[in-house]
Amino acid sequence: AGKGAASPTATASPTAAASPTAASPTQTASPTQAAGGSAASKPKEITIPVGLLVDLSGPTSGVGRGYARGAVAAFKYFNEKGIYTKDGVRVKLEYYERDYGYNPTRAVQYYKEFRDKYHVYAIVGWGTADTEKLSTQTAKDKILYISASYSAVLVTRPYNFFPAPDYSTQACAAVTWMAQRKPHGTLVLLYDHRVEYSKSPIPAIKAMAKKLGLKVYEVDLPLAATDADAEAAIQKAMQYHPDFLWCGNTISSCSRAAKAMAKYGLKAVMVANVWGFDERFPSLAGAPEKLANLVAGVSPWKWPEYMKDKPGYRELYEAARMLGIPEKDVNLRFMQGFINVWLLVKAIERTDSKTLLQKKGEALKEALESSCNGEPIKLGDITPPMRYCPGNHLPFRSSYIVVWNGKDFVFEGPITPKGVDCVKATLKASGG
Amino acid sequence: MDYVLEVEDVRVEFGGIVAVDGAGFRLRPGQILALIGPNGAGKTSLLNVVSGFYRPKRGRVVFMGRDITRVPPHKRAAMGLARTFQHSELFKHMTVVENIMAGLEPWRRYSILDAALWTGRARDWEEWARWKAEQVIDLLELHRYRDSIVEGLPPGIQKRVDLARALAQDPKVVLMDEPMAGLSREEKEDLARAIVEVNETQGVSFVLVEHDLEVVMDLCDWVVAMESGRVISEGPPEKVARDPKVVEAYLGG
Amino acid sequence: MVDSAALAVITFQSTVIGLVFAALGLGFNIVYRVSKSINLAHPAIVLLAVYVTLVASSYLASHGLASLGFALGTLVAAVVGFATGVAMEITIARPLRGRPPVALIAATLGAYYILKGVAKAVARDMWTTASYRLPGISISLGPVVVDATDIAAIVLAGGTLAALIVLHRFTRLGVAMRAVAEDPYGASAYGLPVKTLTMLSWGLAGLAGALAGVALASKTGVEPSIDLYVLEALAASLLAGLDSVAGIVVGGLALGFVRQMSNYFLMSWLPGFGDAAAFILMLLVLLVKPYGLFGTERIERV
Amino acid sequence: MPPLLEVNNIEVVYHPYILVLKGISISVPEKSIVAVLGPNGAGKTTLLKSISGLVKLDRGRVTRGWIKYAGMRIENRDPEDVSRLGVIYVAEGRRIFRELTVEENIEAVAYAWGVLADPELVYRYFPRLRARRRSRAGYLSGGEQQMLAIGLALLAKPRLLMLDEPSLGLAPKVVHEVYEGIKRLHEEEGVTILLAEQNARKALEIADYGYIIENGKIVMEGPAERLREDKDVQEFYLGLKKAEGGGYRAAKWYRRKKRWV
Amino acid sequence: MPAGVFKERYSQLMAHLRYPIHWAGLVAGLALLLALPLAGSYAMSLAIDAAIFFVAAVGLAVTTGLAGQISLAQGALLGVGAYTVAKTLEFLAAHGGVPEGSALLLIPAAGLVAAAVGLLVGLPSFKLKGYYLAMASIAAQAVLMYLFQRVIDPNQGVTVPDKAMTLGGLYFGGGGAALYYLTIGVAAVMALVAANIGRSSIGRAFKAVRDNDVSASIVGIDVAKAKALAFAVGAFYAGVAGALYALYNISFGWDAFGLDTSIELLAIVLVGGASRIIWGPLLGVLLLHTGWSLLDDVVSGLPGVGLIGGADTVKYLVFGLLVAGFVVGEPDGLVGVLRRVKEYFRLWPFSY
Ligand SMILES: Nc1ncnc2c1ncn2[C@@H]1O[C@H](COP(=O)(O)OP(=O)(O)OP(=O)(O)O)[C@@H](O)[C@H]1O
Ligand SMILES: Nc1ncnc2c1ncn2[C@@H]1O[C@H](COP(=O)(O)OP(=O)(O)OP(=O)(O)O)[C@@H](O)[C@H]1O
Ligand SMILES: [Mg+2]
Ligand SMILES: [Mg+2]
Repeated sequence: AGKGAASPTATASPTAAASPTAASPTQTASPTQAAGGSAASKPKEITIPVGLLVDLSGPTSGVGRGYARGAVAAFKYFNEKGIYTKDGVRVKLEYYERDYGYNPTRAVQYYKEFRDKYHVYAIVGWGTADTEKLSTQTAKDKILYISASYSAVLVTRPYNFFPAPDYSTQACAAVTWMAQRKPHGTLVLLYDHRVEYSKSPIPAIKAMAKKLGLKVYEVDLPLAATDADAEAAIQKAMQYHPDFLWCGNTISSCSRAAKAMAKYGLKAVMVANVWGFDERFPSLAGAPEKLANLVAGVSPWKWPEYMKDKPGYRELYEAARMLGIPEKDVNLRFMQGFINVWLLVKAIERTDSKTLLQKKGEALKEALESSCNGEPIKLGDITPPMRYCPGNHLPFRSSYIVVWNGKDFVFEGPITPKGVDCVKATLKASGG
Repeated sequence: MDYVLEVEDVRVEFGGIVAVDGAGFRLRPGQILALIGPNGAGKTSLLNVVSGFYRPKRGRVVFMGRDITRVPPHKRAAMGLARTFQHSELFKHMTVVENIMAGLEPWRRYSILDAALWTGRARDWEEWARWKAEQVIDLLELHRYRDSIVEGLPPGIQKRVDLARALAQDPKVVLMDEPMAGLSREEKEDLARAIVEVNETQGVSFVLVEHDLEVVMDLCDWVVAMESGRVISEGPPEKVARDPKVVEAYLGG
Repeated sequence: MVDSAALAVITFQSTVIGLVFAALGLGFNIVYRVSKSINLAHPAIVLLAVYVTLVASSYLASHGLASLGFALGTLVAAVVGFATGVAMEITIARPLRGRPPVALIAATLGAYYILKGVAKAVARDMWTTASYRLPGISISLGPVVVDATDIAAIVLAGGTLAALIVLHRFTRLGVAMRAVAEDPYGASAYGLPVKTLTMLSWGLAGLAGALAGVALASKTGVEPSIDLYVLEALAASLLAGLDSVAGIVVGGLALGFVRQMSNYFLMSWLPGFGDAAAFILMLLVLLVKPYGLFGTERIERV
Repeated sequence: MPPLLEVNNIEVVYHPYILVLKGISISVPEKSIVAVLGPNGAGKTTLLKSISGLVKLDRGRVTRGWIKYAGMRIENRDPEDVSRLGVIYVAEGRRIFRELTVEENIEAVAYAWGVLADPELVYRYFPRLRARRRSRAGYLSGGEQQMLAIGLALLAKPRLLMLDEPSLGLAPKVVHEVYEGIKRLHEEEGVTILLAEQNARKALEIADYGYIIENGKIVMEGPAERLREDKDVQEFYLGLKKAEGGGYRAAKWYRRKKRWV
Repeated sequence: MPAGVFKERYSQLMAHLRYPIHWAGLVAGLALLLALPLAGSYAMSLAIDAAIFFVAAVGLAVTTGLAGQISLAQGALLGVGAYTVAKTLEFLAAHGGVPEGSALLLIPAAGLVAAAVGLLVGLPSFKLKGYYLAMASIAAQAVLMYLFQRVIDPNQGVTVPDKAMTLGGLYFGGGGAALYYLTIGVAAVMALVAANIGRSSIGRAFKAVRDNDVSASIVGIDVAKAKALAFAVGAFYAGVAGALYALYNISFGWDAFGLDTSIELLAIVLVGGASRIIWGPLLGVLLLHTGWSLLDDVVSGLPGVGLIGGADTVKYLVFGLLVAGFVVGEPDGLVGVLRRVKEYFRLWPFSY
C-alpha cells in the first residue's frame, strides 16, 4: 500500500487548507534539514516518517485488514486534525504501509526499508513472532515500536509499547473471572502447542489457576483448525468434564471450537483471548442462541459499538465518518489499529520539536515513559490512565470479560488479576 | 581365456511375460558377434542382463573370467563392458563432448573438494578426459557436433555419439543394440568402418543386435539367432542365414 | 483410554475431511493427466471460489434471497472456477505445450499470485474470517452429530468426486484425455481434439477446485489462508498416484484419517503431529509403491 | 486434376534460427505412393511435420512457400486441424501412447473420430495385435508398436497417410509384413501415401515416384523405377555395389564421395 | 569458439572466463558490488538478503537444476543451518561463554550439518522420481518443521548473541558494510564453487542422472551416489545460507523456514531457468525475492490502485503477471530472455 496519503496531496486537501494552522507544503521543513540546520529557527511544521507493518494477505489477514484500516484511519484523522508537540509545532505523520503477509523474512526486509530508506521514527506493527524478533533490533536502532502483539516478552523491551495489558495479564483476568464464577472448577486449555502467540500466556494461566484452585488440563487445537480438529479437541476436552475452556488461538480456530461445543452440547464456558473473540464470534460459530452465556472473550477495552458517544470512542467514529468507512466496520479490530497510532500521537504530544528531531524514536520512547512518574496517558475512555515505566511497559492491568448472552455482548469487569505476577510467570517460562 | 564374455542360460520375466528363456552366448576376444531374431525375441532384454539393468531370474554372466551376475551396472562399465542403445539414451540436454566425457566418470581420480576448488588434480584429470573424448571424436568424425546439445541432432549422429561414449571407455566388449537402425546406406558404411577399425586395431569385441542382415553377414564372425527368448540357431553367418528355423521366424519367405 | 463416542465422532469427521481432501486433490490429478504438471494455482482457484461464494451469497442475502444465498453462491463459484481453469489453459498451458513441465509449473505459480490478487479484489472488505450462512440442521446418529456444514461438505465434495470419476473412468473421453496427456503431439497427429480436451480438463479441474473449496470452507470457515490446506491435499493426489482419478478417494480418506487420528491419539505426546504424520504416511506408501497406490508405473526400458 | 498435395518451395526454420528446409517442392497425386528418401538429418521428417503442422510444436515454422492440400492452404495450421482434413501422420519412432494399453490406444483415437471409427479395423489389418490388446503399448515389441501406430492412423480414415520410416528397427520379416499392410491399404482403401524412408530399397519397391532430399534440398526426383536404375542411388541408397566387391567390411578401404550437393 | 581465438589447452576451454568480454563483465560486476554500499544501507540490506537467498537457490539449482532431483525441503534446510549457528552459540553461552566472532566460524559448520541432514532428505530419491520425490521432500520439510517447533525452537525465537558476531572490531550482525562484504564474498565463492562442480566430472554425472538415470548407470555412473551427493551439496548451500540468515536476522524463529520458503526457493530456480546454476538463481532471486520488496513503491504509484482493492492486491496481480509473463514468454526461464537478447545482438542486423 505504499506511501500514506499524509504526503503533500493530503496536506493540500480542502479541509487542511481551510484550517488556519495548516502550513503550505513549501513551508514544511523536512526533518533532516531541520535537524541538521540551525536549531534557532523553529520550523512551523515537521513531517515524521512512520512505518506501518500489517498483514493484508497472509494467514492473519482475516483480522489484519480491520487493524490496518483502523491504523490508516488514525493516521489520516490525526494528520487532518493536527498533531502538535509540546512547543506547538505541528507534526505530520508520513506513513508507509507494507503488507508482509505474516512472512517473517519479509517483515525483516520491510523493517530495513523503514529504517534505512525512510528513516522512520516509529513503527506500528503486527504479529507476535515478528515483533518479538525485531525487538532486539528496534532497541538498537532506537525506533519506537507499537505492536498489535501484546506478548509479555515485549513488556520488558525498551522500545516496544502497546496500549493494553499483555496477553498473560489478560488471561489471568480471565482465570480470575472463572474462579469467581465457580471456585475449584475445571479448566481446559485449548491452544496450538507449537505457536508462540498461542503458548505465550499458558504459564501465567497455570500459575494463576493453581493459586485460585482451578484444575487445569491441556488440549491441542491447531491454529488452522478444521471442524474435524475442533470436534476432536472438544471431544477430548469433554473427557475432563470442564467448567471452563480457555481458547488461546485466533478467532477462526476458537469459533470452530465453539461451534463444536454447541454441536455436542458441552455446557462449559469458553473464554477466548483478545484475538480469538470479537463481534463476529457468534455468527462464525454458527449457533448464536445455543452459545448464549457459554462463550466469552477477554478484552482490555470496551468495544466501540457499546460506547459510541464516549470520549475516545467518539474519535473512532469521527475518523470513520471522515474517511467514509461505514459505522458497522468500526469494530474491535479497527479500534486496535486506531489506538496504536493514537498512542504514537500521544508520544509526539508529550515531546517538543527539538528533542523529536534530534532524538527521534528515543524522544518518543522517553515521552511515553515520562508517564511513569508524570502525567499518565489516557486515550479518551478507551483505556484507564496508562503509565509506562522504563523496563516495564505494562500500562495497566485490568481487562473485561465480554460475554455473549445470546443477543448481545455484556462487559463484565474490569478485572485486575491479583496475587500472581503474570508477566513474570510467562517470562520465567520462556527463559527470557 | 577362451571367452571374454559368457552368458549362460538366462531367464528374464516381467510379470507373466517370459522375455528371455534360457538364452545365452559366448564371445571370443576380438570377435564380432551378432544377435538376431524377430522383434520381441528378447535380444535387448538379454543385453540388459549383460549390462546389469535387468536382474535375471536364472543364469549367469561371466566377464573376463569373473562372474558379474550380481555386480551393479555402473561397476560393469568400469570393468570394460560398454553399451550402446536401441533408442537414443543419450543425455539429451548435454553437449556431445559432455556426453562422451560423462562416460569417463568411473575413472575420475579427484574428489568433490578438488572439483569445488578446481585444483590441479581436477584440472589435469579433466584435461586427460577431454583428450580422451577428442580421440573418439576424431575417430567417429564428430568434430562438427562437438559442442552441440544432443537433443536437436539427427538420430544418425546421436547413434554415433552413443558409440563414441562407449568407445571412450576403452572397453573390452561393446554391446550394441541396433546400431544401424535409421541410418542411410552411406552412414551404415561409416559406422561399419569405425567398428571394424576399433575391432582390428584394438582388439575390442562386439556384440551387435542387428536387423540389417547385410551388415550382419559382412561384419560378423558368429551369429546367434533367438526366438521367444531362446536360441534357435548359432554359427557362422552363412550357416545361420540358411537355417530354415531362422528363415521361418525371422527372415520371412 | 479410548472414548468410543469420541472415536465415532472423529471417524466421521475424518471421513468428511478426507472426502474434502480428495475433492481438493482431484483438480491436481486432472491437470496432471492432461498437462503432466502440478498446477500450483489450484490453491488460488480454491481461494477465489471460496470468496466468490461469500460475496455472491451475501449480495443475494442483502437482496432478500438469504435462503438461496449459499446454493447460488456456490453455483457462481463453480462457473468462476471452470472459467478460471479454461482461462489458464488458454493463457498458460497452451503456449507452453511441448515445453518441459517445469516451465508450466513456474507459470502456474505466477497464476497463483494473479488469482490471489483477483480473489482479494473480489472480496475487498470481505477479505476476512467469515462463515457461510447455512440452515441450523442437526441430526444425531448415536454419538455423531451431523450438521449443515457436514452435509454441505459431503454433498459438494462427494458429488464432485462422483461426477468427475464417472466421466474419467467410464467414458472414452477419459481415455482420450490420458492419450492427450501422454503425448499431445502424437494425439494431435491422430486427430484427437487436443485443444478442446485440454481446455475441458483444465476447466473441470477448476470446477472441481471451486466446489471442493466451498466444501472445505464450510468445514473450516472462510479464511484468507484457506489455500494452505490445498497443498496438503496434494499429498492425497500423490498417495493415490498423480494420474489416477478414482484413486484420489482412497488417497483423500487416508490423508484425512491419518491426519485426524494422529492429531487425536498423539495429542499428549506429539501435539499437532497430524500434518507431518500424513506426509510420513505418504512417504512410506511411496517407498513401497513409487507411483502411488493406483498410479501407473512409468515404463522404463532401454 | 491437381495433385492431392502440393508443396511449393517451402522454407522451414526451427527456433531460434535453424534453417532446415531450403526450398522444397513436391507433389503427391491422389491415390499414389510417393517416397521421400535421404540420409540422416536431411529434413525428411521436417517435411512431413510441416505438412501435418507438427513443426509448430517443435517451435518450427514454414517461413516461405506454401502447402496446398485438396485445394486448401495448410502451412502453419494447427496439427489437429490438419488431421481433421484427413492428413494423418505416423511419426518415426513408433509414436503411440506407451502408457495406455493397446485397446486404450485404439479407444482414444476412436473417440476422436466418433462413430466413423471402427476399432476392429486395426485388428483386421494387424491380427497379431489382438492377442496383446491388454498389454501396455510401451511393452510391445518394436514391430507390434509400428503396427499399432499405423493401425491407429487407419482409424482416422485418412485420405493422405504420411509414414515416417515405418521399417525402422523392424526385423526383415516384419518389415515385409508392414509393407504388405501398407500396400493392401493403398489398394483396398485407396489411401494416398507419402512415405519417408531410409530403407530405400523397400520404399522404391512400392512407390510410384520418389524424391531424394539432402541437406534440406531436393537433389533428385523421378519415377521409382528410374531412381532404382540410377547408379548413384544404387550406390548410396540401395547398396547394390556389393556385386563389384564392396560390402561393409570393404567400405573401410574404399569410399567414393558423392557428386551431388 | 569464434574464429581467431585459439586455445592451446583443453583446460582453457573449460575456464569460466574464456573471452575478454567475460573479464570485462567480471571487473564491472565486482566494481558494482564493491561500490554498492555507497548507495546506502537499504541497498546493502537488499543485497544481503538477495545474496542469502541466492546461495540457497544455487544449492537448490545443483540438486534440482543440475541433478534433476526436485526438492521442496530447502526452506527447512536453511533452518538447519540457521539453528546450527544459534543453538551452538546457545550451548557455548551456557558452557563457558561465547568466543568473539564464533558465529562466523560456524558458517561452514552450518553447511556441513545441513549437508548431513540433506543426505537423509535425499534418501527417498533412490526410489522416487519427479513429483513423487518432490512430495517426499515435503514430508522431510514437514518433519523437520515439527522438530523445530517442538524440540529445537519451542519458544519460536532464538537470538544470536552480539559477541559472536563481532570480530576484530567489526560487527557482522543485522546488516551494514561488514556483513555485506562477508555475504557477497561468501555468495561469490559459493557461486564459483557451484560453477566448478558444474563443469567437473561430478557435475556431468549429475546432469547425466538428470537426463537419463538408466543409461547413466549403464555407462558407469553410480546413480545413487550421485543423487546423494547432489542432495548433500544442495543442502550444504542451504546450510551456509541459513548461517548467513542467522547473522542478518539476529533473531529468528521456525516460521521463517516453512514450506512457503521452500516453494519460493524452488520457484526462484524454476523461473530463473533451472539449467543454469548461477545465472538462473541470480535472475530468479532478483525478480521473485528482491523484486517483491521493490514492487511496493511501483505499485502504489499506479493509477486506479484504490479501485481494485488497494496496493497490496495490485501487488499480487502485477507480480503474478510478471512471473507468468516471463515464463510464458520465455519458457527456458529468465536466462532464456538473456540468451535471446544476446542472440539478437549477435545476429543483428540480420534478425530473422
Ligand atoms: N521392462 C519390461 N517390462 C515388461 N516387459 C518387457 C520389458 N522389457 C521387455 N519386455 C518384453 O519382453 C519381450 C522381449 O523384449 P525385447 O525388447 O528384449 O525384444 P527385442 O528382441 O529386443 O525386440 P526388438 O527387436 O523389437 O527390439 C517383449 O515381449 C517385451 O514386451
Ligand atoms: N526441434 C528441432 N530444433 C532444431 N533443429 C531441429 C529440430 N528438429 C530437427 N532439427 C534439425 O533439422 C534437420 C533435419 O532433421 P529431420 O529430422 O527432418 O531429418 P530426417 O531427414 O528426418 O533425418 P532422419 O533420417 O535421421 O530421421 C537436422 O539437422 C536436425 O538437427
Ligand atoms: Mg530390442
Ligand atoms: Mg526422420
